[in-house]
Parts: sequence; C-alpha cells; structure tokens
Amino acid sequence: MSLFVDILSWACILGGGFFTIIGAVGTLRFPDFWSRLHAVSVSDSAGMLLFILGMCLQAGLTLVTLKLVLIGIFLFITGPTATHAVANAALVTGLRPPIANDIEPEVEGGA
Amino acid sequence: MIETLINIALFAMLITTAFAIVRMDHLFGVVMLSGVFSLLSAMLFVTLDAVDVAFTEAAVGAGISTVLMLGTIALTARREKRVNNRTFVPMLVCVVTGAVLIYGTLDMPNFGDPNAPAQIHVAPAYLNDSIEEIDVPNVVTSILASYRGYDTMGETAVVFTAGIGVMLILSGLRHRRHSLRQRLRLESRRRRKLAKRGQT
Amino acid sequence: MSGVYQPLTIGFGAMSAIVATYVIHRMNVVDEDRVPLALHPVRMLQYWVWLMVEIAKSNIAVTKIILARDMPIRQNFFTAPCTEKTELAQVIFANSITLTPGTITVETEDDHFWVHALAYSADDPDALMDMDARVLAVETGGRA
Amino acid sequence: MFLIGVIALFIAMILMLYRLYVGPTLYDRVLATNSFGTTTVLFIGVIGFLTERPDFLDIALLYALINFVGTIAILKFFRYRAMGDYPQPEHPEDMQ
Repeated sequence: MSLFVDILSWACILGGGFFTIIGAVGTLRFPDFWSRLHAVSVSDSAGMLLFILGMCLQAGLTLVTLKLVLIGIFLFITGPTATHAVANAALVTGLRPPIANDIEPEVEGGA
Repeated sequence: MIETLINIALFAMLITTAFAIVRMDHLFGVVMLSGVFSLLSAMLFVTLDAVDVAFTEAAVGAGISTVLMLGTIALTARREKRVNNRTFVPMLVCVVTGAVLIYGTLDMPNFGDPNAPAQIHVAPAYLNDSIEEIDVPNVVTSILASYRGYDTMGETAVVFTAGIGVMLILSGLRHRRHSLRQRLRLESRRRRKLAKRGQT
Repeated sequence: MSGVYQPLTIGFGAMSAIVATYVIHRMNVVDEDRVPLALHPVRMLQYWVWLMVEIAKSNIAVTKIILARDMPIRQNFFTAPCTEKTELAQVIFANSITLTPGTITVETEDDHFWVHALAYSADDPDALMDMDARVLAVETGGRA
Repeated sequence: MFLIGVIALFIAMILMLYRLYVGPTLYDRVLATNSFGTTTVLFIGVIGFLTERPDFLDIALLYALINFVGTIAILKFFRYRAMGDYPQPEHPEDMQ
C-alpha cells in the first residue's frame, strides 16, 4: 500500500516537473505575448497542482498536508486572477491580440 | 553534496540576475528583475536554513520594495539616464573595496564551523535556556523580542519615523500634482468655451 | 499551524489579529461589499471534479501545441455570453475559463466576457456555453 | 525523486529568467515574474521534503500571498497610469 502511494506521488511529481518545464518552454517558443499567456497557465495549473498533490501524498495526513492544501487552494484562486489581470492590463494599455488570418474578427483593429 | 549543488545553482542564477539588473536600462524591467532577485535570495536562505531571514525577505524584498520602487518610477522617469562619465575611478574603488572585503573574510571561520566564536559564547546559552526563560518556541523570536528587546524597539522606531517622513513628502507631491491637473482641466474647459463662442 | 498550541502564543496571535482588525476598522478602508455565498455545495463538488478533468484535457492539448514543431496556433479574440447573476458565480466562471489553458478571460462586462483563445476552433463558444450552464447550475438564487 | 522535481524547477526557472531578460514587452516580464513566484513557492516546498523537514511550508504560504499582492500592485500601476489619469508616457515605445 505504501509502495503504491509512493509510486503515485512520484508520478505526480514527475508529471508536475514535466508540465512546469513545458510551460517554461512554451514561454520561450511562442511568438507573441498573447500566446505566452497560455503557456504560463500550463505550468501554473497542471504543474502546480501535480506538485502539490505529489507532496501531499508523501506527507500523509499531517499538519503539513493541511498547509499544502491551503497553498494549493490559494494558488488555484490567485493564479488565474493574476493571469487575467496581466491580460486585462495589456488590453487596456493598447496591446491588441493578434487574430488568425482565416477568422472574421469580432473587434475593430484586432489584426 | 546535493545541497551544495543546489546552492551553487542558486548562486549562479543570482549572479546572472544581478548582471542583468546592471545591464538593463529599462527601469520596469529592473524592478521585475529585482523582485526575482529577492525570490532567488529567499530560496537561498531556505536552503541555508536561515528560515527567519527568508521570511523577512519575502515580506520586504518581494512584496513591499517592489511596490515602493514602482511608486518611485511613477513619480520619476521610466528610463535610465545615460551617463557618459569616465568609469575608471569608480571601477578602481569598487575593485579595491571588494579585494579588501575578500581579504577580511580570509580570517573568518569556515561556514558551519563548530568552534567559531559565534557558536561558542552566547548561542549555546540562548539555545539551552530560552525555552525556560522566555517560554517562546522560536529561539530567534525570543532573542529579538526579549533578550534584545530594546534594540528591536529602537529599530522599529527608526523605520516607523522614516515611513512617516516618506508619507509626508509623497502626500505633498501628490497634492501639488493634483492641483496641476485641475488647472489643466480648467484651462481646457475655458478654451472649449472660447471656441464655442467663436463659432456662434 | 506550527503544532505549538501554548496559551501564551495563541493569545499573542489573537491579540495582534484583533488589534489589526480594529486599526483597519478605524481607517474605514473596508468596502461595504458583502459577498453572499450562494452556492450549492454538492453541485460545487461535482463542478470541481468536472473542472479538473477539463483542465487535464486542455493541458494536454496545449502541451501538444508547444511540443509540435510548427506550433499550430490559431488565435482568436471573441465574446462569450455570461448568464450568471451573482458576482461570485461570474468570478468562478471567468476564473474557470482562465484556469483551463488555451483560453483566457481578458475583459469582463455585465453579460459577456472577452475571451482570448490560443487554438480557436468553431466549437469553442459552445464549450464555453456548456461551462456557463454548469456554473449556473452551481449558483443558487442570489440577487436577481 | 524530489531531486528530479528540484531539477525540473531549476530548468523552468532558467528559461523564465531568459524570458524575463529578453522581454520584449513589459507584460512578458510581469508574466515571467509571476510565474517565477509560483515556481519559488513550489521550490520551497520541494526543498522542505528533500531535506526531510517539511515544516518550512509556512514560508511557501507567505510567498504565495506576497507574490499575488505584488503582481496585482504592478498591474494596477500599469493600468491606472495608462488610463489617461496621468500624462502620456514620453516614450511610447516603452509600452511595447
């Protein structure tokens, strides 16, 4: 049983590391700011959740798990809020999102 | 072994960030980078077991100082002013001071040396007796708040005074700026009125 | 949280919390904005499970895009209708959109959101309307 | 096993540092800083487990809070500076 939990938590941490790196690679490879937002949200959601889950499984039912769950919930709420705030500030200050050529834009001057 | 490698990696990133801060002339970028610098140094403090320092670094370095620096940029310029002075003398001063400081560290005991003076005299007394004397679980807290209580109080008073001074100066500035904006608004309103009168 | 529950330590903590609350109350910086917790607990749990599955799916999709050699990006910026009544449910919907990688809520207005999508496909608005309906199921009553 | 987590976080940090330094827009930098903060929180947690003393998670908790406050402060600053409340920036290319 303990071995099973260990393997599960290892898988979680490996997956978390994988998604974190993927997100960082995405921030490097994507061509413009608006697509980079999406890459960051990969490492912020999947990477963070898997890491926290893996550590929770390692800690068992202790005070540590409670702290981890609190951190997880907090990041789960603030992560998208911060991303939204960045996107909103960029839009308000006039950084227009690019739109693919084959799509009819809904907004003026969006291209 | 592993911890040494982690420390080396963190130090390498810290130095890279420091160079990036020096090289960049875009001040917003500098603020962002210095936030990252403080995050990195906090990680370093955690790996070096200085958890309390990391706590302070979190509150001051990553939180407040970023906000303060942004406020400063809002009141001043966004770009660094290019200065074309000769850089030889400052460079010399920096190199000499650095060399003297490194020379000074040669006499210091090694990191974590159990026979270092700091470990022999007061530290054991604090560690052994603070639970009985003060009854606070964290030794650092008991040192700061009780053994050196007056010292801490003085520091807090100094910081508090500085904060009040800064607030007074900044509120005065904002007031003046506000009145300038109001003056501009009045000016434009008057012009619009004049233009309207000219049309009719 | 530290596992130390001495009356002295707890007392200090409670005292500083009370003092801070009092000072903030004196400063009048608390806005009079009370958020009613008008959510259905069981459906909320169901929604969370569903959201986790969605997050996993869209994560894998974005990962594929990042790892693909030519990065098949097809960005779009479109509106998504939002039928929630309470602010809390609207926030949950907007955050859910942002949490699933590939879509980000950029601007919120009263009855619709501006959403930016990384790889837009024609059935994206329908998926968002489905999510909207699910959040609506979680919401119970509230201000009309 | 936690070591692999630490290494993964390190790689992610280095990539983000690069993005932070290169820019090109301000918002890229803010984004990278915010993401770096999340990575820091995870790193402190993983380091706690690696050294088998996970009691240090309080700091991670504090960091999660502080990082959010910092990001929101930065963005509020950007937004209200550009809403016409202040004079227009002297260098329009700064917003790029």
